[in-house]
Amino acid sequence: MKKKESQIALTDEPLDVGASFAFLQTPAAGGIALFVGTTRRWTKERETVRLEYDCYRPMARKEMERLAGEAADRWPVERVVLLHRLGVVPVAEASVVVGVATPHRADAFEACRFLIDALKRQVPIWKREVYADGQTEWVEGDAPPAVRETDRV
Amino acid sequence: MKKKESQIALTDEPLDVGASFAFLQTPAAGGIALFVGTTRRWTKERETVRLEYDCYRPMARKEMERLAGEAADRWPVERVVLLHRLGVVPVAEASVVVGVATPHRADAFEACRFLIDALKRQVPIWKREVYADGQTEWVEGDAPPAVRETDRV
Amino acid sequence: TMCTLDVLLFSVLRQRVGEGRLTLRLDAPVTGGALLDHLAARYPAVGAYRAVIRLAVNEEYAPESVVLTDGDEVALITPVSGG
Amino acid sequence: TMCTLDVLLFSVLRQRVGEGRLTLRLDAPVTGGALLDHLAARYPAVGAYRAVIRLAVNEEYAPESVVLTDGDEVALITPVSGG
Repeated sequence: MKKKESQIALTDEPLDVGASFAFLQTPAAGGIALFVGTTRRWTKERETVRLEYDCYRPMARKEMERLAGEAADRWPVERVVLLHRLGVVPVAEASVVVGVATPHRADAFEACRFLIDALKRQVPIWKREVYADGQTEWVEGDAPPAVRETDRV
Repeated sequence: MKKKESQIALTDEPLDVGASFAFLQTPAAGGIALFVGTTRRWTKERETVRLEYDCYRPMARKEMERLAGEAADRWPVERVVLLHRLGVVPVAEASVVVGVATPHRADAFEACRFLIDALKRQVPIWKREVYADGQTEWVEGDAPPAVRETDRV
Repeated sequence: TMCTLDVLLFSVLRQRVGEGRLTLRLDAPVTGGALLDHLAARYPAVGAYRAVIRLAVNEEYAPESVVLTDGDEVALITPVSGG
Repeated sequence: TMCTLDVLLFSVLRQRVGEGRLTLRLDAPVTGGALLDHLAARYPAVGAYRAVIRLAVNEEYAPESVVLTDGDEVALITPVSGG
């Protein structure tokens, strides 16, 4: 995707969903789908007070660019936003914003769902739960990232 | 749904997506899905300059409440937003905002998709295309609304 | 006995009929379907959309078999296009 | 000949190994898999996660069969949990 059509970033600052929507607005779009991940307080009986995110920044940035490109190859993406907050994210605040603008709504939903699912599988970012009782725990994803064959093999 | 958990409105004013997101934020949510419909300039070769929305307001409001309730019955909805702008909506501006907050992301996507699809089929709102050449055209939905049997039959 | 009905029109029907509200007095009992037949005979636009019009009685969708009551508000709903 | 590798650790591996970066000198040629075996023998945490660790070489995922080159930056990626 061209730079002016995508906004991809890792940041230590709070995420601004209104600003992301404004970036996605374009006369070419009829549907804009957004997904925002937020820090949830309760997981079963356990109370979380904040999440802390670790990241392999230069690679995460490249993988996010690659995923945005893949979405643009598969769907008629007019604009895309892919933002992840790092460091401490308190309860109810946003850690990730994925937004896609397409001419029709079905494509916006599909591309947005693809991007958040792929981000959660592929992008080298890790969260740590900090619980109300003071304990902490690194969260491990459900499956390892997919590794494509490379010409270095 | 309880009033404090849902924001449902028909309005002649521009819609504020950032404010909708703020309403959806809650410690109980881990995923927030938003869909925003915007006025697209081009449909095939035809240039639209604005849309104009007509509405059977009291009934539309009731149907929107009913759909929000149905979503809350089917998915673990913590917060829901259902807003439709009426009257003139210029190119690139938002006509509809659907937002759902749930503990996990799959439910947020599904409930959000259900709500926009059902709104577009059931809620008595109609759009008119106003084209660059001055012509206008009322848009007709793909299928009539579904009519449930009532006890008045 | 007679029954007075408020009929509401929107969108293309309002435009083509030239009115957003019609007040009708019909012989009771009258069903939704009979009301539509009556309107289709008088207004070509209603006739043209007859097959895809759905009825709302007092702000709720109702089948054509609904028996209308004096004072009912009946909206003629062509396929909607919000969003 | 020897090859110098920069190994990056994150998340639970960084915490348990106590370092975010290790510099290793190994006999060339060395594959990604051989590097993981070497680290697993030295660091119990790497051994514990061996089966689910994936490699990134110079900021791109690579299979364990990758042949490493002097100066490569190799990251050990446990299942990610962003979002």
